[in-house]
Amino acid sequence: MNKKGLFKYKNFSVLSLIFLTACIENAPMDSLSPAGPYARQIDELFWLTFWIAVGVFFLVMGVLVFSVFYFRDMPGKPEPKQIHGNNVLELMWTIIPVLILAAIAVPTVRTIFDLAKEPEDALKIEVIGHQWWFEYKYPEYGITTANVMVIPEDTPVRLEMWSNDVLHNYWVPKLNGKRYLVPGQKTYLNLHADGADEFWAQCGEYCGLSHSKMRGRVLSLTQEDFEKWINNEKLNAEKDLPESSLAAEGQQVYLNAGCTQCHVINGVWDIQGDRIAPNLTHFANRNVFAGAALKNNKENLTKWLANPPEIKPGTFMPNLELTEKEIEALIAYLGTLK
Amino acid sequence: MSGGHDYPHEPTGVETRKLGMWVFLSTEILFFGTLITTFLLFKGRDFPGIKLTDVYDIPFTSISSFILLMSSLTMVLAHNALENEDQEKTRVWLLATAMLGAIFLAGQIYEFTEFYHKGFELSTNIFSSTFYVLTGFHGLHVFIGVVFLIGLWAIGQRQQGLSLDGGMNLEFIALYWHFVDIVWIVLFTVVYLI
Amino acid sequence: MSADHKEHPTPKKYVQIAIVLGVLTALEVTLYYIEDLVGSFTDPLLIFLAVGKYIIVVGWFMHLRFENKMVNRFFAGGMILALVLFTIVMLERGMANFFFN
Amino acid sequence: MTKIIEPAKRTNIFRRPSSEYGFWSWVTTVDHKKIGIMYGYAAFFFLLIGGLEALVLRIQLAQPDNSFLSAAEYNAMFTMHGTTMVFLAIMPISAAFFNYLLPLQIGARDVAFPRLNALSFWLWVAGGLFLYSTFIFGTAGAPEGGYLAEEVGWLGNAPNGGWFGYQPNAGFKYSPGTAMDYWALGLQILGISSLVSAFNFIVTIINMRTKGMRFMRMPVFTWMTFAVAFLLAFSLPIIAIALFYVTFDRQFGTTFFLVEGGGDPVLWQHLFWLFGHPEVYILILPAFGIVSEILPTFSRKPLFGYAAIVFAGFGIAFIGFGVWAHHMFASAISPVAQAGFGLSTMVIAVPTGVKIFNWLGTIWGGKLNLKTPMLFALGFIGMFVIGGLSGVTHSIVPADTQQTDTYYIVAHFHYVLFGGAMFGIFGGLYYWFPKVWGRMYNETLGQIHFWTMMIGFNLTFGPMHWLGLQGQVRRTWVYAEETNLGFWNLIVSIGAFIIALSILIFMANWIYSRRKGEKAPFDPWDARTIEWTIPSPTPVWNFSKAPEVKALDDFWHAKYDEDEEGRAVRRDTADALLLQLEEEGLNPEEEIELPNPSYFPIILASGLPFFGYAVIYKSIPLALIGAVLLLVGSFGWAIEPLEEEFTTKEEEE
Ligand code: HEA
Ligand code: HEA
Ligand code: HEC
Ligand code: CUA
Ligand SMILES: [Cu+2]
Repeated sequence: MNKKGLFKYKNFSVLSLIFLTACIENAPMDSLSPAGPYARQIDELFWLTFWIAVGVFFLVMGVLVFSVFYFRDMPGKPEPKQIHGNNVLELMWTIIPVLILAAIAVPTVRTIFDLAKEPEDALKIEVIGHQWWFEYKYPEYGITTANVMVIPEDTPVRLEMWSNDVLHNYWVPKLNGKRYLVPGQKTYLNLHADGADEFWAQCGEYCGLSHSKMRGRVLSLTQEDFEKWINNEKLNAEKDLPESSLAAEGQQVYLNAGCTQCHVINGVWDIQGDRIAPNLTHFANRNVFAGAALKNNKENLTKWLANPPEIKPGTFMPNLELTEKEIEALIAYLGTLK
Repeated sequence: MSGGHDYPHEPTGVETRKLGMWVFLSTEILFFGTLITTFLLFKGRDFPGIKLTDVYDIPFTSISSFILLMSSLTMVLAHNALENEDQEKTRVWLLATAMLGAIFLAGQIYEFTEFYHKGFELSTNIFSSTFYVLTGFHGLHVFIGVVFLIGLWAIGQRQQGLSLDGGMNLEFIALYWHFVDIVWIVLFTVVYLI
Repeated sequence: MSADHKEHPTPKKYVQIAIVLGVLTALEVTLYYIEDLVGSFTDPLLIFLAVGKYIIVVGWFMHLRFENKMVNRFFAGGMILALVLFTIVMLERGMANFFFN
Repeated sequence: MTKIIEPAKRTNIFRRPSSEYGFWSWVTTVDHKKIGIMYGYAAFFFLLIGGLEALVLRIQLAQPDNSFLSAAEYNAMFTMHGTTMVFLAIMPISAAFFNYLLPLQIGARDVAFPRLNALSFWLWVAGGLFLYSTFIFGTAGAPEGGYLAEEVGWLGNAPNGGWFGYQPNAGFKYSPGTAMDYWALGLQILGISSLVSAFNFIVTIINMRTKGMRFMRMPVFTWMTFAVAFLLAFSLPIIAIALFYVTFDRQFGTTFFLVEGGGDPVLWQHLFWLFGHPEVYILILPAFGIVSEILPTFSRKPLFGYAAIVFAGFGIAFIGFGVWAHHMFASAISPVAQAGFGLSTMVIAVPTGVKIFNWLGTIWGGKLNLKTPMLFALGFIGMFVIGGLSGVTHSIVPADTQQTDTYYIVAHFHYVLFGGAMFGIFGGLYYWFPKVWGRMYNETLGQIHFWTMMIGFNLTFGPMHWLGLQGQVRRTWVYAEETNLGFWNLIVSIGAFIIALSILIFMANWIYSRRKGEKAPFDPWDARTIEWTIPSPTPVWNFSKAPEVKALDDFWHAKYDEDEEGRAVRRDTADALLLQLEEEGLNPEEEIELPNPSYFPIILASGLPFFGYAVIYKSIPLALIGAVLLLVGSFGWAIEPLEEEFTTKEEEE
């Protein structure tokens, strides 16, 4: 008996120790390493609650484990006193939790309203959820992009979000909590990155077949770089490519294979504006694609163009039965879309 | 009920089946509450297409509402007659209640077909969907009530008569019937008048 | 049978109650037609009337007035629960329409 | 010599079923004990299925970017896993306990409406089979306009919208095929089943208590049953209507949850969680009740603060109705609602804490007998507190926006559902094993079961806490290698197999002990409540004579007195009393009337799945079959008298 009790005790304390030491190094989605004021505010609140919870846990487990040792039935032990209750004690363990909770409640409510407030002078970005990728629009600059959101460092950003189909949930763990993207209704989220860095994002809400591959990146740049990026994004893609280059061939494939039905490359096709698929005008500047599920390199692009549903089940981009040559040409062309 | 009639119980004073019915009716409030909430929520929305107010025939509905309301009276009179052990009258009032209920149902079917012809179908828009599901759900209740009442009436006809605490309990069904009536009181106001 | 403490009403009483109900219904319909005269009071008045009818039927026809406390609490519990929960839902979703769009 | 009590074989229009043993006796039974046992076995079967689905999930997740399952299969598996565990495992196992124990604990011969009780059970079976028939008949696929590289295999042709079926993803446009219809209609049938049993239990508790069994003398398990019945009665109607909407949307072209048609997807969230949160307390309160029975018995002390525990239970149930939007903190709700629901959620910690501390008060100063049921009860306290505390961290709204939809939530609810509800249930299964089967379980195997389960459980769900906080999103078929989450996921998967091992040990114990276990005395634990005053296994008629109850823990007080110090002393008369009880229990003096078996519950229940199929396949003939079954069932029911005379005859054994 003794050994078992001891084992149990160890089991528990070891577990909670593990909790503190088991944190994974280099987890790009780590919500416990905030990189901006919003996430930091949440983080502080979490740790406050966490330590209170740890306290309560050890109290309860302490009493439990102590009792198991001390009040265990042993030969010769007399029958216990028949205690039916104790009003004072019971009142205490009703009131004390109330007080503890009240203490957590105050900062909680304050933080809720803090986080909901629209920051002044914020950069506005629209986030539109699609099955299974995020589209970003910068209304002030007339820019449309996908998968990689680019923001200036140390500047508040206000996201105005909605969904084009089902519920999605935008999450950049190191910058803030999550917020749903709802069809037919707008929701808001603030981001603020301390410095220039790359952050991972992911759709939180289950949104169908390829929910797990609905990821994203947030790239925070220095003010200077950000302006450069903006100015570049505003440009149209080059229409007249050097003749008989592979890229020019690729452009022909692009124009003839049906890509234009869904994709837009500004300046290359008459019809501009919104389509059901990511805007490809500056595709080569994005280090990831297809809902940030894939790194932007030749190998992945080949896989993608050969059979998109293989990579992302359920996707709205069909297998267009492209030949290897066409794919090669397309990749060359896509590479020019800087 | 079960376990022998002389099995002693801690008394609460409410007959078992009746208690069961009250519990059931209490939960019915939540059924209808959900439906009404949805209805009101969408009623406040601005959505293009044919509106409820475009199809309503208030005088007609008022009359059928009145009929259903009066069926509550006949129901309670049936109950009263049974308490006074007047089997004959009990059956008459029962049948009257069932008939009034049936008239109400007929009215609702007429109303639905009228609306349908005006282009107001189940899936026309959000207003029509909520309308049909809500009033249809109530209509289903009326229908079940009418079946109960006729069943009760038939049992009364066939056997020596109804008893107050017999198998098919009149009071038990009366409660159900009144409840269906009060739901309509609410629906009439919420759906048609406001 | 149930241990009713108060006497149930007589048939005559029932008919009187029914007449009151009928009158209230007539009033409702009238209100609907003279909405322009009554103005913004119409809806509250209509709700008031409906609640009145509701209470009359539940109280007298269903004998809730004469019923065991347990039953009363149960039914009232269901009512109050439904009212509170659904009011919150309506407020939440109603506001959403109002502010978010 | 035992007395065999037999129903008179009288015929109404149909010949009454009259078998006492064998297959038909189970099919037609209205005996709460048999129904309880059937619930138990059937639910355990589904627990194994749900567990297998979990194992399949864990194999897929054991490595990053794994390809053991396709996306369609993975999504179907977690949806069916969650749905199965909640509606087809935990709820019905709790129902098994309610059925078996409730009449015994209040000294009744059966529930208030025995045939309705059988109906509940068969409806539940019908719903479960209907839901699972999706693997045979159902179809699932890509959203309208989307493409799949490969056909969906049979494993993927199951509901795939998640156990809370968020709209519009689970609507016809984004989840075409029939699988989600099976889900919506299956839950509808299961809901009707639970509603019916809720009415039955409420009325039973109010009206069927034996003499002297006042409310404040009822065992805590009975109280918790009462609270659960209330929760069911008031929350199920909401989901029933919401599921109607889903079915209408999917089948009849309405747009309740589709924005294009003016509908509102967030309304579904409200309606689902208005039901869904009370539901989680429906899952845990029975375990609270079980633990409140086990702890005093094995501590040889009365429950500390009986009244407080009872009221806390109702407090939880009541507040539980007012917190639903805590599942929507990241959804489209206003900051005011976030604050309000955050606060109301925190408040639930208070009554729950009252229970925890009162349980600790119960074992404090006791004489703890660490048998398997007690181990599970103690394990329950420890594990549930972990889950409860992580629940409190969710109620901190801003923190929850980081946690929601991650494995941190998955960790929370498995700690409360498995560490809470399941541990409680296992404790109860061991505790009442002797009463149900008349044999003792094997203690050694029981202890081994507990420890393997304890280890496996923590290994499985403990690491999920940090996996979630460090970014693993739930319901993801694959996770990227670069997230560095692979190691702990592997540990989790290993843990899951250790749990499976522990369940195999449990099954071995059960099968062995049922046949070969020691014969159980009728009061093996020196227990406190009146179900232990009758023989083991419980005779069909429960109590030979209606017991009269004079106090809370009546049986204990009949056996024990208190000395000046307040210590328990066994009465001199105790042994004689026990002998007398045993003698009386086996030999009823009076003639006993019991409700007769009936065919009609199962006939009625079997009608509903046909309606389900009729809706899905828009088939009038199927609807007619359903209608006929329904009519035959209810007509026969209405004209069949509930009970007929029993004859008592002496028979040699
Ligand atoms: C048995 C089921 C069960 C139980 C009992 C609980 C209990 C609680 N749950 Fe849990 N919950 C679920 C099952 C359950 N939950 C499920 C299934 C989900 C996920 C659904 C899904 O998304 O799929 C969920 C999700 C969930 C969420 C949503 C998370 C999200 O998706 O973002 C939240 C948020 O607040 C929450 C909170 C709580 C709280 C505060 C309690 C409280 O009742 C806990 C109270 C207990 C204690 C606090 C411990 C004991 C108390 C003391 C020792 C006193 C002292 C304590 C203090 C002073 C703090 N739960
Ligand atoms: C009471 C409820 C309950 C229980 C007991 C469990 C038990 C388990 N759950 Fe469950 N789980 C849920 C309720 C429950 N779960 C819910 C509600 C969800 C959310 C679903 C959703 O998102 O929609 C969920 C989601 C969920 C996920 C998240 C999936 C995702 O988001 O992608 C995971 C992942 O690891 C998981 C794992 C497990 C494991 C390993 C067990 C193990 O403990 C299982 C242990 C049991 C066994 C291992 C069975 C033993 C089998 C044998 C011994 C084989 C014998 C076989 C024969 C004789 C034929 N569960
Ligand atoms: C029927 C619509 C459709 C057609 C035709 C189509 N695409 Fe796509 N494409 C999509 C959609 C939708 C996505 C987003 C998929 C996702 O990430 O889930 C996409 C994504 C892409 C991406 C990744 C973009 C990014 O930033 O994530 C590339 C590159 C691409 N398509 C290239 C092409 C090319 C080249 C063609 C023609 C040969 C083509 N597409 C034809 C719908 C289409
Ligand atoms: Cu979008 Cu998940
Ligand atoms: Cu909850």
